[in-house]
Amino acid sequence: MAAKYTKELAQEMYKKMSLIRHFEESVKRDFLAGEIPGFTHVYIGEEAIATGVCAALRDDDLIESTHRGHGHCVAKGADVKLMMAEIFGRETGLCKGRGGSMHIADFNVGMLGANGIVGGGFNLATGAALANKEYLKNDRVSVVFFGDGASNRGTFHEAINAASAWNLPVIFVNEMNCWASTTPYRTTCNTEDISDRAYGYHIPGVVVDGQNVFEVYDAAAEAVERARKGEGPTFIECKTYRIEGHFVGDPQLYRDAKETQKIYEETDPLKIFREKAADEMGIMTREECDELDEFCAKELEEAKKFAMDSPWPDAEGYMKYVYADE
Amino acid sequence: MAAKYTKELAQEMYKKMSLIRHFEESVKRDFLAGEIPGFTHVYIGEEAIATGVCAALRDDDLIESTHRGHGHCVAKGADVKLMMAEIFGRETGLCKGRGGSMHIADFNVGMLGANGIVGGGFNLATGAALANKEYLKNDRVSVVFFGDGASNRGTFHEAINAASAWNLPVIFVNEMNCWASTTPYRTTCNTEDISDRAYGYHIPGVVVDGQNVFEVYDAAAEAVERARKGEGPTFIECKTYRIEGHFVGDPQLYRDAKETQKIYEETDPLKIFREKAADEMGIMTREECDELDEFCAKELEEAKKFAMDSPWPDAEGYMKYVYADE
Amino acid sequence: MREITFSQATLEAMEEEMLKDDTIFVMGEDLARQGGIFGQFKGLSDKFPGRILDTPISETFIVGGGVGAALAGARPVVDMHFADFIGVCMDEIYNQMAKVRYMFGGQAKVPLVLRAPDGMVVGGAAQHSQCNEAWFMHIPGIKVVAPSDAYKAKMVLKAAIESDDPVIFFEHKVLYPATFEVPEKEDEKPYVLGTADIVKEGTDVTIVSYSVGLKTARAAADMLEKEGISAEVIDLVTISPWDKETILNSVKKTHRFVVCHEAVKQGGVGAEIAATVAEEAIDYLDAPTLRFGAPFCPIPFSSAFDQIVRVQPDDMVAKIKEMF
Amino acid sequence: MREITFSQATLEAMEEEMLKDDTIFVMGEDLARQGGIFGQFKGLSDKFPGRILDTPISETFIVGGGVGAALAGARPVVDMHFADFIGVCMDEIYNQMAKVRYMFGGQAKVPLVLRAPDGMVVGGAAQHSQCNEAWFMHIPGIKVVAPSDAYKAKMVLKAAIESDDPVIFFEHKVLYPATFEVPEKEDEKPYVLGTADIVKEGTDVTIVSYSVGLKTARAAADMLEKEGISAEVIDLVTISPWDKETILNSVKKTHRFVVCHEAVKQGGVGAEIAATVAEEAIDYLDAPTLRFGAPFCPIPFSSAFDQIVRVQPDDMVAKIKEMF
Ligand SMILES: Cc1ncc(C[n+]2csc(CCOP(=O)(O)OP(=O)(O)O)c2C)c(N)n1
Ligand SMILES: Cc1ncc(C[n+]2csc(CCOP(=O)(O)OP(=O)(O)O)c2C)c(N)n1
Ligand SMILES: [Mg+2]
Ligand SMILES: [Mg+2]
Repeated sequence: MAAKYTKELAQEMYKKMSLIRHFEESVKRDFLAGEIPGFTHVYIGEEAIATGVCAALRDDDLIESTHRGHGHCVAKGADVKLMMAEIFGRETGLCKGRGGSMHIADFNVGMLGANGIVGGGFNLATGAALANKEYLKNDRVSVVFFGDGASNRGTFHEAINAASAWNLPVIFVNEMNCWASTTPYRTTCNTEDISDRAYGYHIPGVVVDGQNVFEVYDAAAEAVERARKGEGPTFIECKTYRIEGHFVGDPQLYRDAKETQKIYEETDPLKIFREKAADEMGIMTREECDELDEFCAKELEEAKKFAMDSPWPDAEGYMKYVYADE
Repeated sequence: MAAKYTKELAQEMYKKMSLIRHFEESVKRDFLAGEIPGFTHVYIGEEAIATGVCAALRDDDLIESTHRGHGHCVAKGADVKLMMAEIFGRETGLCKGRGGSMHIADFNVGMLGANGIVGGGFNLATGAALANKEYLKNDRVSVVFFGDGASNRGTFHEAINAASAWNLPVIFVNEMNCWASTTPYRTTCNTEDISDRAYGYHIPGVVVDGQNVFEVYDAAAEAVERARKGEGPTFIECKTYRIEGHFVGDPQLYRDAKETQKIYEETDPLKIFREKAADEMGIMTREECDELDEFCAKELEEAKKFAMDSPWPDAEGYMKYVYADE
Repeated sequence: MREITFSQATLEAMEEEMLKDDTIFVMGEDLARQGGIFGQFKGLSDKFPGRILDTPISETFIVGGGVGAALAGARPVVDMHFADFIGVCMDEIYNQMAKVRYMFGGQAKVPLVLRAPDGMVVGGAAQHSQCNEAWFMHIPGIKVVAPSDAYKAKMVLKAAIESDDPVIFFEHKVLYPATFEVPEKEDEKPYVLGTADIVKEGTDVTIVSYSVGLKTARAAADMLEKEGISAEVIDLVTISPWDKETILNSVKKTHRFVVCHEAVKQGGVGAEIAATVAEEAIDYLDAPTLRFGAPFCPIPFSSAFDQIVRVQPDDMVAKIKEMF
Repeated sequence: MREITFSQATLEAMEEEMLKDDTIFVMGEDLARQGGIFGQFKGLSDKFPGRILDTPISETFIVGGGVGAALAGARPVVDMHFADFIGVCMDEIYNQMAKVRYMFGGQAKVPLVLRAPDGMVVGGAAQHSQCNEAWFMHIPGIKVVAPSDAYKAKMVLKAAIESDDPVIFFEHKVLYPATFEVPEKEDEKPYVLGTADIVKEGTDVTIVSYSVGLKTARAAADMLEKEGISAEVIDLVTISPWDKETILNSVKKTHRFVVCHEAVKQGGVGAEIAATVAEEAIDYLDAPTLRFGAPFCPIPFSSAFDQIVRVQPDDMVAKIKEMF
């Protein structure tokens, strides 16, 4: 099995996961310290999903993200400095400080935006796939990430039906983390696997271990291949768990902290990566992982420094970017 | 098989179908003569669905209808005189002339309204089911009728998911008539049977011949029993065909009139009823059917007369019914 | 007098009404287990087991299902989580909730309350900061309220629940934790939907607002007072149908009209009220009407913009002084 | 001069633009096979195979997919079937289409046109008769237009398609079959979004309208003319951002301001314009401002109500005469 993944790919994936983890730890700390305003949702524990999927994409493929978007943004290749500056509301941020955590986007790397509206991305990704395939005449693929909660929005149905009817190159990546805010998944849905719904659209629906970046990568690579070949959409359900509160600062009155901690220890995707890549496949050593962790820790220190040193937007510029014509 | 249906039930069902047919022929004629304003969609050829389903319901069960609502209204037991007066915009109409064809409703018989918004009824029916079951503490069942086109609205998904998650007494009756306005079903959907989607919600999905009122009745009776027992929703897909244009006056540029005529001749539910009830089961004679047809023709003559003799609403009453408090 | 928060006031209203009528139930996201995203439903699910429902993230079901439940005979209270999400179920609001009674010639009634937490919070950014009450003022068949303090929150919510019409109850996110003096329960007076409240009498200028806007209006009035200008401050409370008489009478007395709200100025509630004043009381005006609202942009995230998108009392004062 | 219908004018605009740019495509319901529910897309699918798409009845996909297509680099034109259905995808309009550019700090642009057939037709009733342009005037980030004749329909639609911003193009259902004189193609002048048009000069009163309202305004002006009152009639054309200067200049000249539209009066577009006049030109006014719009009820079905829910020119004339 070892030959399946190059060392380069493994390193790239570990680095991305570690970068996300460090990014989120940094944001969490600063948010709790009152340095970051607004609402922030972190991706800790779910890093393998964004990483595995984006590793299977080209730079010019497009992704639609969620309210929990930092991980997707890092995985697609955004610069963590510019991301951090955005989250701190600085003019140097990816969105010039206009967006913040919940609207982080980097069009240069095909990251079309986090979204404050749960389920807001389904149709955008599908429309982008339509445009690319039919009118812009390229073979780009769209991916939409979405939660278990988002899967109950009507937009899920409208987008996936259109994508399947028209055989569009879009991949529906479900981050099945068992919670929608305070609400356990099974209280809002009658099926164990959300991907059972794929059958109703006659598209492939697969379930993967979302904590294992290799498994996610494999499923994504296959879906990307199908999409590029014109064989239409795929539904990938990644089983994961929301380790942190829904938002940073969530008192989590609705669940047991011990149980969450236990799940974290058992399913941490970085830990699992080390077991797979180092112990089982031998394509990377644990020391190499440690080095990447250190590298990422430094990156984040610099990112924070960059953000803090960056200027605030000029308040008078509040009307900039409302319209493009003018 | 004959023993399964009482003569009374068979008569009742044939009468309803014939009444709908006569109602629609009358409306169509008067609409084309310019006597009825607005938009009108007739139910010719689909009579067995509303009839079979409503025959399995109690008077106090509730139905949500569509833009093509006359058939549902008749089947649930509304008085055709009051219906006709409504369609002609008279004060004696079911909705005092405020609603017209697309908003026909009769709360006295549990017909909660036609709907000008395709897919508007899914959630209303589901909410009514919730209220009845949990807060009004009765065993009423809700039915929502909907087209193949409507099944692609997000409201379909949100309602059916909630109904299945909460095991609500609501029956989703799909009138799969192959067309959504000018658009053939299979160009907007990747599956032959819409009811394949039931799997994704883990509820039963059944396909019946929508031209055979007995088959529809059987499926509905079973679904009603499940619902009343607290076993949750059922999806019933009734295969039918839209014989008339989408709306009265539709030039139907998008299809071949001969083919439609042929389908009509082969699948007319009244004709099929006679074959089944008279020729196969022997519970009613063809003569009895003829008598009911005559009876219905008279009913419609009187209904039209009632409507024409009825007063117009007082124009000054336009603010009546905007609010209930006052 | 006693002191409670705005949140507590809504809880008292809910509890009192739910005790009276078993057919009242509540649905929305994150209400039962955490007591609502702002704690405004806290404790209700223990007091009324089975009557506070956490729904899927399916807003067309929340509102459409609420309408269906009302048609069946129940009295639902549904929650929008953030008013920003209301577009997701806009059709259910304006084509179903608002119209079923009329379209069906009075056969139906829709005793439904839609609670909608709205407004700017620091860093809320474009999709979690909106005030969209103006849309609903343009829709016949619904009533729209937006209380500004705890006592009103309680009495207005009770009136909304008791009403046989659908009511959208806008509750501003920054008001929830704020503490207000309220009367003892035995001294409470029922609120009549559609009535405005003169919160401060004055003789020189009428300032109309609602919801958090009232705080801004009062602050401006206090500053004006120091400059010798006596402002009459009116809380609209009900945005639709609104209390024309109270406002016109005040303008006829003060001869100057000002309105402020947190929502975008263009096409806002203030436009309707100012236009009505210009139509029905122009001869009494000694100065142009004045409107204050947010500039015509989405709400930006960065704290750098915090002040610039909010109506500032000193800005109001400066412009009001020019009226004299 | 040549004569074409409003529908034909939009077809010319579509064809000319689609010939110029391969990334323009159209999606909506019933466009390809029947040419649109009002025939306003007739022939386009033969001329541009594969570029006119009949979608499922999935309006969030129609608009949301349009936004996504625009973000990817195409220039979609999407159709709403009836403007009444716009609530079904309201979130896609105001939280995505209108805001992505701003939220993302200018990284995105959304060159999308949303065509929305609106307004009353006889017997259309509550859910197929609405004019909801006022909502969109309150939303920063979109442009809103509503042409009143064939020439404008053509030039405004072309400008909308060429714009890099999202534009909602309201086209009134009764206008489609109406015939208008239009210039020869070589004499056409591009329309600049945001500019109003003085369609009739006058000295005594300014009447502002748009879409079919203009017909009512002109009829009233003609009747007034006979009574010796010279009305200036202004077609707003673009509802947002609207041309304040042209209207204020006219009011400063005529000293009287009237606005009419088919939409409900309360909270309508007229409120914003009247309020602005009362704010910025009150000293020029010799009479109260006047607004005409539909009464505050859903549109009833019966023909008995046909006149009562429509603004009547003679009613306008009677009230305008009281201004003098
Ligand atoms: C349309 C809409 N409804 C509700 C919300 C509030 N909300 C934000 S995140 C969230 C939970 C989302 O759960 P899920 O989709 O599973 O994503 P997760 O947070 O688990 O990653 C909710 C209810 C919203 N932002 N948008
Ligand atoms: C939300 C919405 N979108 C579009 C329409 C316009 N429309 C009315 S009926 C119809 C076709 C409905 O097809 P289907 O649901 O299959 O019902 P059928 O007419 O075949 O009975 C369409 C597109 C509408 N009324 N509401
Ligand atoms: Mg989740
Ligand atoms: Mg159909």
